[in-house]
Amino acid sequence: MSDLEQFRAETREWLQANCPEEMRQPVRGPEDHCWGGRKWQFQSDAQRVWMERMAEKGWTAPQWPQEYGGGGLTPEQAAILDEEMKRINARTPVSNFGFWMLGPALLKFGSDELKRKHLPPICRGEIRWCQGYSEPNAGSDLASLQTRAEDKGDHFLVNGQKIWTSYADKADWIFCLVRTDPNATKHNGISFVLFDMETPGVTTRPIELISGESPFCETFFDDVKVEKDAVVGELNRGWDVAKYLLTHERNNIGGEPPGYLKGRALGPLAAEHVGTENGKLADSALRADIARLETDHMAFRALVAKVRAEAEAGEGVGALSAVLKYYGTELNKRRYELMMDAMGAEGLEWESERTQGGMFASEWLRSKGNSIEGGTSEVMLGIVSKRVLGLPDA
Amino acid sequence: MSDLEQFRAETREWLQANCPEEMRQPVRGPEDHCWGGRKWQFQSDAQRVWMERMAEKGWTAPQWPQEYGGGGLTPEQAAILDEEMKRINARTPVSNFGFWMLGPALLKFGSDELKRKHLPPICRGEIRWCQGYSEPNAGSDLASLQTRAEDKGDHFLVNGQKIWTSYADKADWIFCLVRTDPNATKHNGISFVLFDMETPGVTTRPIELISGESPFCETFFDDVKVEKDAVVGELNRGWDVAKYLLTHERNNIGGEPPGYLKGRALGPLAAEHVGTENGKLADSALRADIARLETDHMAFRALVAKVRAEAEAGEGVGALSAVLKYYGTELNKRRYELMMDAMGAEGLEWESERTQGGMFASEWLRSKGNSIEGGTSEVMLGIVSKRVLGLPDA
Amino acid sequence: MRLNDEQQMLQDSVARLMADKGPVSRLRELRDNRDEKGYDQPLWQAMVEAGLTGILVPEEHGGIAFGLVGAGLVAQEIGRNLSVTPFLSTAVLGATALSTGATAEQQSQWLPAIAEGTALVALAVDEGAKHRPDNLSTRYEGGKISGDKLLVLDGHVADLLLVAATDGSGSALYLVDPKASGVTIERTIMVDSRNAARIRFDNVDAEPMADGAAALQTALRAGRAVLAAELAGLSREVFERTLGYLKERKQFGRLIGTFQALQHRAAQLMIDVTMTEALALQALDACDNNADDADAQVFAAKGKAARTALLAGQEGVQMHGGIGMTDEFDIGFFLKRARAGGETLGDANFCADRFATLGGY
Amino acid sequence: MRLNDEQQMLQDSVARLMADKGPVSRLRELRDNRDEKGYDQPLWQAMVEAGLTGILVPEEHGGIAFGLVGAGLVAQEIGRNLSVTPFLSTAVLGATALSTGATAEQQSQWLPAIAEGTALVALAVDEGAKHRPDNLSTRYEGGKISGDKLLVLDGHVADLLLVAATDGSGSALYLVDPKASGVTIERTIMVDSRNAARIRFDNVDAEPMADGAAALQTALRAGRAVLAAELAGLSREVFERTLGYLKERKQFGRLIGTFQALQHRAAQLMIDVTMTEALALQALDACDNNADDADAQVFAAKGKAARTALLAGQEGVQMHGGIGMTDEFDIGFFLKRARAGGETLGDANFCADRFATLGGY
Repeated sequence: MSDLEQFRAETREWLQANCPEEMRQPVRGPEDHCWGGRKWQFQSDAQRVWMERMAEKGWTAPQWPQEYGGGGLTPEQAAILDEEMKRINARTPVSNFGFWMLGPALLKFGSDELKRKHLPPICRGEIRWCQGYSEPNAGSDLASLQTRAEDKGDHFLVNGQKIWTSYADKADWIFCLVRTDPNATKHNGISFVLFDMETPGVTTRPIELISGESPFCETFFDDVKVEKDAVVGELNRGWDVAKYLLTHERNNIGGEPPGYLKGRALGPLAAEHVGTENGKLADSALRADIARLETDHMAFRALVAKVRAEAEAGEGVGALSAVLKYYGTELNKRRYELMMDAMGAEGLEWESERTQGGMFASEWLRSKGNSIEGGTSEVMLGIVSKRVLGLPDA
Repeated sequence: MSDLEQFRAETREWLQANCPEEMRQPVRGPEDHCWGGRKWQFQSDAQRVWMERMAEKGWTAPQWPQEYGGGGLTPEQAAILDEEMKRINARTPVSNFGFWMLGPALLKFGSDELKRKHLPPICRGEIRWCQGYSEPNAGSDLASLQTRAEDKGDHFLVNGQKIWTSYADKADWIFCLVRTDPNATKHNGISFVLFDMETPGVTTRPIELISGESPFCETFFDDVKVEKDAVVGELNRGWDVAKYLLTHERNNIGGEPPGYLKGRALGPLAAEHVGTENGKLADSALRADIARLETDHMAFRALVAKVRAEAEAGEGVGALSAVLKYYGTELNKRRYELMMDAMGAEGLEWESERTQGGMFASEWLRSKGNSIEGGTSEVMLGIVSKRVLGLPDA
Repeated sequence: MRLNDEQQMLQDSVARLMADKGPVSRLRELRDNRDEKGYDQPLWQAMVEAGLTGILVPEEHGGIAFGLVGAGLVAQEIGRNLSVTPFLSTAVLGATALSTGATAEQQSQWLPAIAEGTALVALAVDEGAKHRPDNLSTRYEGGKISGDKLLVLDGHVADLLLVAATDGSGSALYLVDPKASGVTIERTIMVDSRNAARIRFDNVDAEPMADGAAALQTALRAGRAVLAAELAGLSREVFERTLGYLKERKQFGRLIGTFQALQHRAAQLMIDVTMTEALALQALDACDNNADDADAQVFAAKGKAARTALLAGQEGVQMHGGIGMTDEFDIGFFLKRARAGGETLGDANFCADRFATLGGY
Repeated sequence: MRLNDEQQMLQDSVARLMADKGPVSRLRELRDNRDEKGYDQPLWQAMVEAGLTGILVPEEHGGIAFGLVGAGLVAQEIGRNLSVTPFLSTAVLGATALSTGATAEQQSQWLPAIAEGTALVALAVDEGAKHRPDNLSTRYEGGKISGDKLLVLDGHVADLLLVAATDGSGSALYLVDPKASGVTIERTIMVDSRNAARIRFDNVDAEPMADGAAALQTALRAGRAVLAAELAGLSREVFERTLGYLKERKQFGRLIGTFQALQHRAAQLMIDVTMTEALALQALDACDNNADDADAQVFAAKGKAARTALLAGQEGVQMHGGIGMTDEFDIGFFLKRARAGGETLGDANFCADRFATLGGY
């Protein structure tokens, strides 16, 4: 038995023994997702136990070094863990921006001290992070951000306003882009800092979306004191960290729909609602639209697989991440439009038990944000035309 | 009986008596269209007789003043003439760029002398005109044209090269944009001049298109002497004339397909080729595409009708002509794509009698030029966004 | 077609009325207050006073009989402002159905009440996810109706229900008293914050019309044509708001309206909106004139309007960026209404299918 | 999927071969000279020498059995250069059909000849305007075939015809000698200057295969997958030529590639092209591995490739402006081939229909 085979056998056995039955049920809604953190209310003992057991193995962050609370797994081992979890439908034990974003940034840019301070609590699900990037006048043009951190000798004094801070009202700490040198050119003079959301002077206000959810906040900083050693990477070089994370974020988008459509094929779903004639969807235009969408999606998945294979071979993804971000989100929007076409009147009910409070329409509306957040489709196309195609500026 | 009713009755009677039977048959191909001019070979006596009889009435140019060889009809009378001709399927007696383009320009900008000299031969079908606008490096950016007309005291000396000169090899005279003041800014210093294509120094070379036809030429001017009184409008203000004509040209595009598809509905045509199931096209995706196209076309026709009604009420068309040019040509391209989808293998045969020498594919290919000639779709959208929407330049 | 002076005056006065009394902020209030009636009562009252509730009611029944072009002009302004009234259900669908197919007695009872604003009417046709008016399960037999309906616009506040049912030989409309025994009404609030009801009919007394089949077909056609006009108005408003934002929002040190890719998309949207308006009016006019191709025109107009409104809503949100995704900002209301209005009385695919069938393919 | 070293070497050598010996200028020559054979004989000979004619022929019959991924790599380069050879008809369709379903004797007779370049094979399937392989009129009965075929690629130069016919129980392939009595062949030149033939079979001797049904289905699938790769290569070439033009052509005092609207469209085209390449290779690989969803992947790949190639051709001509419309310039050849290749063995709608059926809707 090879090492990997043995790892698989042991993992399977461990999961079988340690994953509570309840944590093998499909996720029913956002509340079944465990975000962790100081304010987290576990939905059940099983949810708590599962998180703790996985954290103890380091498997909440399988590939992070063990010294920082991770599992220290190789990519091959991590893939096996993932497969074995999927095999029994095990839920993700805990996840938040600490895992997706801050961790990778700290591992690449952070000092050993910062890693030791922040990574273990993330792995244990104790601290939930949020991201402070956009500002009202710095959206697509993120580098024009104006939140200032003044050097007061032994600390920074932060003043300004962020917007689109995901779950800022529920997070414990924030990683945040601030301007530390107002005289430098736009992309310079920005630093990437970390601070506790309970620091005096931090206030948040949830933003209600058109989908009815409030996953984002406005966040205000009024004379917030931040330690000077809370800077990730070099002072005034925070844009490098931000760029790295944005690319990383875009890479994570594989075009698979979240929520209700996750794992559901659109064609058979449509058949339930619009009916069939001779085994084909009764709405033949919808049938053609779905087949075209699914064809495009299959092509997209082939591209994602190719890019991933190349990345694993060390060829790097680079600006292609903009391609994936652009096309994956546009596909997702098309998919939700067709879902709404298929569901007709039944998809439109908003305040009803039948639709679990308008779940279908809400997810459709929420999908519209996909091509805005994390870099708009227009910005992505600009990146592609400049950095991939090499087209010149005017 | 009102005057108009009487006019209709007389017109009907005259047409009945004077339109040869052969000229009431549908046009079978380009050769059935009478272009007129010194080099024209009439396809039949009937074609010649019909042109001459109509010219005598002034009805080759129904609304032009009688003193210049036109019919002097009011718009209402001209509409009646048009209806009565359509009623018996009477062909257009003669037509060329003299009627469509130069005539309107002369009537608006020309001196009485120029009108007297040039309009009557146009009306009689004696002189066929072509248009010298584009140059190899002045396509979309027409105003950057470089063909020069040097003032030599009693005449201009014209040197340069035009491209996309429609039927220059078959035309007798050309109306041409030339630079008369090389020191003026781009849009100034251009003049609109007229000269005979038999003037020494004029040579033409037909351009073969991807469709196999050669309706355009490259035209070269090598020390061509042009009379100084051959300028339409003011010297160095030729751009005004050109702009007027471009708008006029764009107005003439109603989105109706030419050639084989003229007057043919796409749906039933497709049914002949792809077959039907339960009365519906067997290719249901094609059926949806055709219905969407025809819906868009119906919307476009409604817009054209509205713009025309407003124009007749004196509200002017202005930049909306760019809307019509853009959408009409894009519709036409979509229509030919769907025709090719419908015809499948039968549409692809190129050198065969069955397809009259690849007529279907040839028309499909020719339609690709519609969104390039007379101002590209991109230029049209630019005009719309600047002049209709008032969006600012960068 | 061009509007005549009378129509132009109507459009101007309705535009003022809706902007004054029925702006988007009223929709927001009604939604946030979870208004029990679910429509804008003061606005509806003002429309009664302006004669608009009787716009399709014959003069002998107290209406102004302005024709569908007139109703379309009202709907355009409703679309621009997202005004919430029972105009479609009562003044268009109800009035058209009754004046087309009802008996003289039924007309005398209901048409003046519609014009005077003392009765609301709701049309119950759909039974499943999609609009399939020729394939109904609801049965009329021996004076009684049984079946399940949904998407009954304003069904929970209606004084009269017009129910589509089949007696075995074809679909027709029947009059049902919403308070009759056997009627169960569940109000459902839709994504656009409008009302629709699910209504169960369990062996309920129903009254046939003189020509209930014609009433159904004519009402559906009128409703589709008027909805096309509403969606055209909605699209125009979204386009104008978005164009305004392009001229005002700066990123990368310049107005975003200077970016050529957005300019071209804005131009394409304007063209679609302008064509949709023209087609909707033309289709309404074709109905008023009983043109041969009126059905084809209405299917084209409704289908095109559904697509244009959705495109406008999508582009509107995208071009507004993050702010467009917030509930605080109005643009999302237009997107929601675009989808709900597009679905109502047959979506774009339904219309394309009918249009193709009429075209013989 | 990623190419292995062997596949990468094949791609590199084929790319050089096609660019050297089979560039677009050769297509133009063949067309202008009205070449009798209608294909590039020197190039075909070079392909024979390189072993490419036997790329799908088993080693025991003298081939190199490189699999469909290998054939797809060849087709990509054919697409980039518009090289004119009987590769699809003979090396892909012919070799696949024979090695799948022919008797041992038939295989021994024909497969080495294909690999050695001494025999050309043509597949006769289509009978009408559209590809409908499950609905054939051509009959096989008592050892004889009768029927009319069209779009028989390289049919006028073939040494062996594989004819799809039905014996009443289903469609299968039969071997027919093109010189047999009762065969009438009319060469037709298509818009892409390739050959196709219309062939009439009037009670012609035909030889059944061991499994002619499997031969037909497997050959069609292989042909579609390889065509997808060809169209992907064509699209890549059009895209690159167009991108080059955007970086070179000036209007309004600037490179047209600086216009944002064109930049975004170029980016979108690149994305479609890149996805199409990835999908085509993945589908070919799925066939080689007999993956469960190989059929679905092939229909997706062929459909997507047909749409992408047409889009590339359209955008290529439009972005080149007037020059793109001239025959003197090469871009039009790609547009023509895009449509002909898209139609061959089932257009995008045909593929979408099959794809949907496989998806259960």
